[in-house]
Amino acid sequence: MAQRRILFTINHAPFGSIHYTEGLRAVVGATSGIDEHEVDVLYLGDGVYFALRGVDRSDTLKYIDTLAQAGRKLKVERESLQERGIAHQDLAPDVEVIPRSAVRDLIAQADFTAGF
Amino acid sequence: MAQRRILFTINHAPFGSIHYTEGLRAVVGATSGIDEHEVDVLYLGDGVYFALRGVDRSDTLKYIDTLAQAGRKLKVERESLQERGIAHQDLAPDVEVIPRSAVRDLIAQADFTAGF
Amino acid sequence: MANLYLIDKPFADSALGLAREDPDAEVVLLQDGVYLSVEPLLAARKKVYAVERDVERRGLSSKIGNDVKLIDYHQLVDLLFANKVLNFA
Amino acid sequence: MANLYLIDKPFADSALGLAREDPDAEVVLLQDGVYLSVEPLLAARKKVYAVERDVERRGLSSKIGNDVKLIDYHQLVDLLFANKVLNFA
Amino acid sequence: MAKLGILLTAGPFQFENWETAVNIADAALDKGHEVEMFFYLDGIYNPNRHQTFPDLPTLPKDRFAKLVERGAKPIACGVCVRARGQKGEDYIDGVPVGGLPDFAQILSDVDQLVTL
Amino acid sequence: MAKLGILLTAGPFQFENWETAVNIADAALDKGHEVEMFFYLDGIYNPNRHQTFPDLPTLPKDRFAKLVERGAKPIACGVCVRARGQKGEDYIDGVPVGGLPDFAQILSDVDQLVTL
Repeated sequence: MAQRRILFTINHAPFGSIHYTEGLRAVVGATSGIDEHEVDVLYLGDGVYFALRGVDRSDTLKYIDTLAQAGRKLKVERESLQERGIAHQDLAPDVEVIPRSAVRDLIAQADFTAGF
Repeated sequence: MAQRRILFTINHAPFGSIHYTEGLRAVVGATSGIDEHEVDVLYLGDGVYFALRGVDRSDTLKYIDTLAQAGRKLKVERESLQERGIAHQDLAPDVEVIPRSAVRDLIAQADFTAGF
Repeated sequence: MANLYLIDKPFADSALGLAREDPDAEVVLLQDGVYLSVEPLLAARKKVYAVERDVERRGLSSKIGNDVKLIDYHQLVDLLFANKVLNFA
Repeated sequence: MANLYLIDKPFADSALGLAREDPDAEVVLLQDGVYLSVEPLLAARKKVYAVERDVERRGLSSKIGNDVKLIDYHQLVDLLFANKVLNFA
Repeated sequence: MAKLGILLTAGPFQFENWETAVNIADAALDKGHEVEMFFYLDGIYNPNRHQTFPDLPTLPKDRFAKLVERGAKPIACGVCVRARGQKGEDYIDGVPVGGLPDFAQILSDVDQLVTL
Repeated sequence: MAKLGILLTAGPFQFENWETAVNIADAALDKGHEVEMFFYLDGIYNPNRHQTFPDLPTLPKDRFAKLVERGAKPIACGVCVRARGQKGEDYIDGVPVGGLPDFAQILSDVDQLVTL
């Protein structure tokens, strides 16, 4: 029985699989228990396509709003963006680009990770 | 109502997904109808890992036997093997390695393709 | 009649390799296949289509080149019946 | 305590990229992850494990290098509890 | 007018394939073509009549039911249904449980085949 | 002794994940650890008691039932169950239908988390 910090990584691109939205539902769910776990959301690999400005968010908006109200930003690995040729101006304004060194900090802070 | 020739391509590697064996079940099934369709089985991409000599065939053996009795060999694309560093001596003796040009012939002969 | 390759991302490597060297190839990108880089196909002078809905919901409309033709499902059905379908989705 | 990366093939690119540059990384290949090329990891002096059952059923026992340590599930469970698990399976 | 065959091996929700299959089938029907579908592997989960999800105005079952209404002819792989513990009585109307010989018959009937 | 949490998002048969999950859970129980599992997304298909497949001597449901017998504590995501038209009464004994707060509780309880 303890509060944990969980790093949720989202590796699946939208919309080929449902992990892009059900991963966020699980993130919000993880904060819903009695221990009110701390969560980080990190997009890696093909998951970073979710950060594109024009992505249809109709299925994810409510989870993103809930996380935003709790002060949680969606983090996106810079190296994954670069490998895919995604520039800063292509991104939605509410995502935070972090370098791989900061990914290592998130890992260091996490008690657990969950991959989606 | 007509007899068809169907090219089944198997792209999934064993054993991460069940397509390696259920694809073969579908191949045998395609020959089970009143029109006795002609079938070709071609391993492409990561699917070619199925051609390795030591692969556990306990789930596929009965389909392979059925196809062998009908004179149908499992064909494996040479280029996919080369890209994965798989040498001839690594392969099971009952698979037939064909170059991409022969793959194009199989495509030309096929009425339909089915991807697994 | 072309060989119409329907390509999603998981099997893209072998499908694109085949299509690039197939003189009769045309390519339809669908689902996560619309993320694929099509430069090698265009360089090999292959006709490339992408399913418009799959491009739009992924926010790729402004990123996809003019040399890729966006199609709806009615156009896709016409293509399916007019060609030999190679299934890589 | 290491960062123990559990890696299957679908997310291998980003997982291997992270692991290679992580000074505390150790890697467990499981499921189709055992098909991955581990040269870059070994060159970066990372400890690499592979789940023996997954290697054997794929006929890779003779192909996998001696520098990859084959483990059974009991050993895997010990590794899980002794390290921080990074889930990429 | 022509006949389109669709082989669907993915279930509802988890992957996008069911939506693509339905969209293609709908467009084919719009154009006056006929559609025959075979649900194989996890594909057999699609036509479950008990699906409920408050957030989704249209569920997979609704779209498949509409296809049936419009004349599409789906059939499910019985071995797959029983392996997964599903029951034909839980299906929407118009989706019989058959077997691979029915898939073979579809291959005889149709002018083109799409696998998803 | 410690507690292991397993989040399973893949169904039976189609992908290898369920086997890996069961093998890890079995090994953890062998060593005297406790195991808590959360079935999420297609993972909720795993514990269906009606699974039958003549060729397979041991079905997914049998292996999960054995885990329950040995003390593992699984629970299924109710939203996922209902979305997929499944019913808790079709589950093997010892698999309650819950919700994401139960996943949050598992995160509180366990010493390590594996997602498959």
